[in-house]
Amino acid sequence: MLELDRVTKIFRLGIFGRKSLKAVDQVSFRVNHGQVVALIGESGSGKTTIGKMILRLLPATSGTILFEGRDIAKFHGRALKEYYRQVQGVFQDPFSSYNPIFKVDRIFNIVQKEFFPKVSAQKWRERQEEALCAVGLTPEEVLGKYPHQLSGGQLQRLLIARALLLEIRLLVADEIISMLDASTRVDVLNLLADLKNAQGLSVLFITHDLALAHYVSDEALILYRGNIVESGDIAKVFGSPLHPYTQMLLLSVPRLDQKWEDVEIKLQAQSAPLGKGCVYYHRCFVQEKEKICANEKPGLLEVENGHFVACHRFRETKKEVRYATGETRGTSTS
Amino acid sequence: MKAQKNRTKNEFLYFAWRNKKLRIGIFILLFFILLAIVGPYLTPYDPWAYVGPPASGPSQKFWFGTTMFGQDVFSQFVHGLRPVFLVGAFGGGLATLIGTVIGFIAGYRGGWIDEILNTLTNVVLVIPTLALLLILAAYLGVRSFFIQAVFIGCTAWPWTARAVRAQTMSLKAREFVDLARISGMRATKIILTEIAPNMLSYLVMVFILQFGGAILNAATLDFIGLGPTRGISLGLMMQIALLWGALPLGMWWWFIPPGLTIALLVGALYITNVGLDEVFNPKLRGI
Amino acid sequence: MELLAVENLRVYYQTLRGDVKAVDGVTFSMSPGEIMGLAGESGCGKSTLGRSLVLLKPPMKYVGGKVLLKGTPLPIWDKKTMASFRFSEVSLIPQYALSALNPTRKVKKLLTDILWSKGIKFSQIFPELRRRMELVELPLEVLNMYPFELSGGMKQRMVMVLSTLLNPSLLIADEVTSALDVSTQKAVARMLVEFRDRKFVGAIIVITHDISLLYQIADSIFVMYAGKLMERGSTEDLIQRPKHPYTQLLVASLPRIGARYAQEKLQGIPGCPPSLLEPPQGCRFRTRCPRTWEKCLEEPPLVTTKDGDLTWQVACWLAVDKHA
Amino acid sequence: MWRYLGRKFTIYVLTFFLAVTIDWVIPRFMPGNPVQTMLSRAALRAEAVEVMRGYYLKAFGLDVPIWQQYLNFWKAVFRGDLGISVYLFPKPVMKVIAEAIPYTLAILVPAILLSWLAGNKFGAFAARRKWLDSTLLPLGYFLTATPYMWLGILLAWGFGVALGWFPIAGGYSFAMTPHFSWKFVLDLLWHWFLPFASLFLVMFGGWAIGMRNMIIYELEADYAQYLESLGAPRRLIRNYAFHNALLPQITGLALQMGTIAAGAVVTETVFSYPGIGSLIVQAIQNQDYFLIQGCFLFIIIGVLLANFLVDIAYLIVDPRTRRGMLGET
Repeated sequence: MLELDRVTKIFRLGIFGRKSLKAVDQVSFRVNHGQVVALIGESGSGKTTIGKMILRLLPATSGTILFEGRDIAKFHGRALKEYYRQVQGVFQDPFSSYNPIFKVDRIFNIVQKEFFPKVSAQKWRERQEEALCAVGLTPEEVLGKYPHQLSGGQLQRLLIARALLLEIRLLVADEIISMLDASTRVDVLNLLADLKNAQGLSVLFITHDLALAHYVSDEALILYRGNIVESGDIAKVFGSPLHPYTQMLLLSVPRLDQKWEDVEIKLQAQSAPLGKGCVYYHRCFVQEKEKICANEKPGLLEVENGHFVACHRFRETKKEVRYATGETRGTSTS
Repeated sequence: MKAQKNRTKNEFLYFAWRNKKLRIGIFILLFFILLAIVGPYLTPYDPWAYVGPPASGPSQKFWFGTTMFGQDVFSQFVHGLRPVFLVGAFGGGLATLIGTVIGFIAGYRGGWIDEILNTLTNVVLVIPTLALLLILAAYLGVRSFFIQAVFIGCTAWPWTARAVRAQTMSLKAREFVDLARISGMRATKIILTEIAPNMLSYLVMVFILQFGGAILNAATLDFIGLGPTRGISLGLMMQIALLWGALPLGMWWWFIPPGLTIALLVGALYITNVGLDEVFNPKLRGI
Repeated sequence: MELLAVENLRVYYQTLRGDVKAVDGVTFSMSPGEIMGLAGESGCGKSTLGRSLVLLKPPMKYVGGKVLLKGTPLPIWDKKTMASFRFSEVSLIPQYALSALNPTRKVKKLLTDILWSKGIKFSQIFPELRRRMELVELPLEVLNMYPFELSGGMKQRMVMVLSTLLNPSLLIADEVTSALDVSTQKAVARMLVEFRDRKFVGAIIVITHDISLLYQIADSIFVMYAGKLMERGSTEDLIQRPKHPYTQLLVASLPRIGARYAQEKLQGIPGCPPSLLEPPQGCRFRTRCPRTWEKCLEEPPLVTTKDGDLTWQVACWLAVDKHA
Repeated sequence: MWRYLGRKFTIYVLTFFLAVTIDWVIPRFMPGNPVQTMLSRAALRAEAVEVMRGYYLKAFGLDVPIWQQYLNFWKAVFRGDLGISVYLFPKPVMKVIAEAIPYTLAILVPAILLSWLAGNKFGAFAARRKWLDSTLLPLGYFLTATPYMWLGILLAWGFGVALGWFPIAGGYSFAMTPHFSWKFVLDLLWHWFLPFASLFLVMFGGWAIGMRNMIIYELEADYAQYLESLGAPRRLIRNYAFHNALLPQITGLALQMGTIAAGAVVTETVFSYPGIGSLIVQAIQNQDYFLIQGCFLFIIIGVLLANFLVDIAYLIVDPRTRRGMLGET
């Protein structure tokens, strides 16, 4: 359904763009119908940038993003609106997603005005109630209130309800739970999973939280400094992580079932300049780092069915692929 | 829900009323506005007419005394008050408008548009406003208070543009703007319905400061002799007073009221601004 | 002897609409060398509790209660007298660690100034400082840099070293890891443990919303809800065998790696925390508690059980019944 | 650091370019024929008419294409040839201005520097001290709201006319001719004081208030909170806050330069002080366009130079700009 083909984003810094930052580097992946794909990365990994590019909030520097086979960069006017009717986003900070001086109803009113100006008020109210029910909210407890009167969880659900009103097919969920309390987090996640099951909604779930990603997703993409370093079926990525970065992440996550293992992790500044070699070269804890690691960037290799990794250690065995997910199953559109 | 709304509104009014600075500022402003409105009806004299003994001090008949030419200072004063508000409101308003529009566009659009507008703003910011006004006024001539206000408005906007640009940039980074964008809203609509309402209090304060600045600028121009060719204003009064020797003759009643009034007015505007800032910005309240 | 004893502490937050009862009668104690995790939802008062022990200033308001540090009363309500305790006896690693250093002073100058105000010469403490900077892998050049020249991680570590430089008896670490990536988070959390092990600090209160992090580093956990203590116990017990319904629900809502929606659907806690302007009578959790009964309208007593060194405190009527 | 300066410099060059262009364009947009207008002024002196006509025709160069006229104007600017004053015929404008500049600088520079220093000190002192804040700051607001000329008039009237302590007009006494002697220097100072004081006071109010508002923000900043939680004494915290609040005040100085120049113009007018300000007013009254053009150019150059100096000062004080913005976001 959604396909990113070698998408790159370079930010120009400074007045005349003398410095530049490659936030996303040749990222290719697919999100299939009814699939929850987790895009996992730490700050500065480019995960939010990818989400923004899919939502057309930022233009891609190069590469194409295809939705149902059509290049989204070419959408204008009505076509763009139609795209937004099918693809929506929910963002990290529920409080900043609402204009603080208006009531929360405003987000629904905008949707009506922009997309369904002909729907009668009565009909619209019914639809609105339906959407609220779907996200587990009762209209009386939320409508007519100001954002500061509601909890973060309620606000995020309202945003999901807003997306549902548009009958969307793909939701870009950018860190939607990171600012919620533990006690309400899981409910929002359950909601996403329920919607996927009931309505066949596809979700791009952008997060830095591995446990939460694992909980809802079907596929995982591990992003490091703008590059996908590992990807594939969630059980495989989490069950037998292959990339040193993924392994390090899994060892660093505080878990409730297991104390931290004594793998000493050196604090390495992420700001080491990107050379021509592997993006993870400077932090890699594999002892026998090879020359090739410093000089050549590894491509994505399919190590086992539906499990991809960008690491030179696997270079002999496997074939190189372009798309980080769904290569074996996805239907190629191009 | 209604109670809540009332509560927030009341909270604002409560703080507004409790704030001494705001109270004093608004009181002074209202006083002079009232005087500007009813003043001309309080005095029977034409401001330019020879009505009494020249150069006499305040008396029962001539509250503020008379000029060298036997004109009633009070009449001139109340008539001169109106243009002060006119030029202040119009010039300040125009400066606020230009600055806001440029700030919005530069801040929201970013990229090379921002680059150009920002450079333009900085250039106009560095050019001394008065020098520019002098050149404009000296060559083109100022025929009315309206033209004076336009001149002032067209030169005073840069700092507003800079401030609004910064605010717009920070608001643009907020997620509700992204949400409006993925709702298919147009940029102009987003600026007007999402960003501008959040800056309303700020824009009110900017306008107040521009108001005060325009009054001072106009007075300066008038004083140098670049004021409107017709009419009377407080700045003109001071110019005439100085020109005709009020100073060596010690005719204090001629030059004190206009200057004092400008100082009080502008001071009241500044104090109102600080008061509003304290009301809008809880950090400054200090419980 | 207990290192810290807090008795019935009340600290309110002054707002326009009245006092928010952010810390409303909290009692607990800590042993020397203990790392206590202070956990709870946002707005439960955990940060107010932590900060009030170091710097209590408006809009915070001291209402009542006692704080004893190593047996001596800590005059937290008195800003002036407290100044002499700060840094040397009680210290803070603030939430805003990344912006805590004065941007226009070199780190060394900043250190010199603060130390001087405590009557200590920079050269006097320099050997120890150097040792500690080595420990957290901060190069000495950092001292001659301005804060804006340091990376986020470096600033964080510098603040940690600075806050603990005078070996305070009590350290409050307020959400120190929440802005960090998982990999750095682990390193910083371990540094806290290391500092305790090396006796740089007497005891640490780690304020966080992340219970899994506490499971890794804390000796005991204090669960706070709506300005009140709900449960306090050793980390292992509290996570594995929570007694308070709130703790039970909270722990159950946390996904573990391996948990999948498809296999095991987790549940959050329905409802919202009550407003602390007018908190409900009795147990404050009763509005959301699945096991509430009429007794809960009364304030539940703090049930304390001693189990060796560790005490277990629960504020719930269910616990009272079991013991009765 | 060089980038910062480079950027600023670009703006100054652009500004100068724009200002010179305005200077050139506007007389050409003037209603009526500027040559005729000026000649009718100059016609007061019969012997000047012919000289002036020739000069004007050459200066405006109306016979060459418009771009040539523009280029010629630039050439003249760089040669320092700003034309001949009508009103002080036949003195070259350059010379007229050169004689006035020392007087303007003499009141402006000390007034700017001293008011900035004293105002900041005072504002910092008043901030968060309840009684001072509520009693003396209204005075600051009043001062900064006062039109420069009015305070000048007031001082002249009070100290000059009523008390008779200071002269109210001129740069030195009529009876004297400029020469170097203590008597003359004292006379200069005596005439200098009131214009200086009136500029000083108005600016002082502005800086005091600016500093007071800045420091209140600074005292709320994270680093101030952290210092406080480390038990640092109030003095140290205020010290840091003051230092950091000074930075925006330096930028403020650059932004205020235009207003200050305006203040100087009217203050000089009030006291008939023989600086650029009085000159420009006289030029306007006598419609001496070359002199107006010249004064305008000089004010612009002065303000640009002052801005440049302020930028250098900022570089010295703020390590963030000096050290090349490593942490630039």
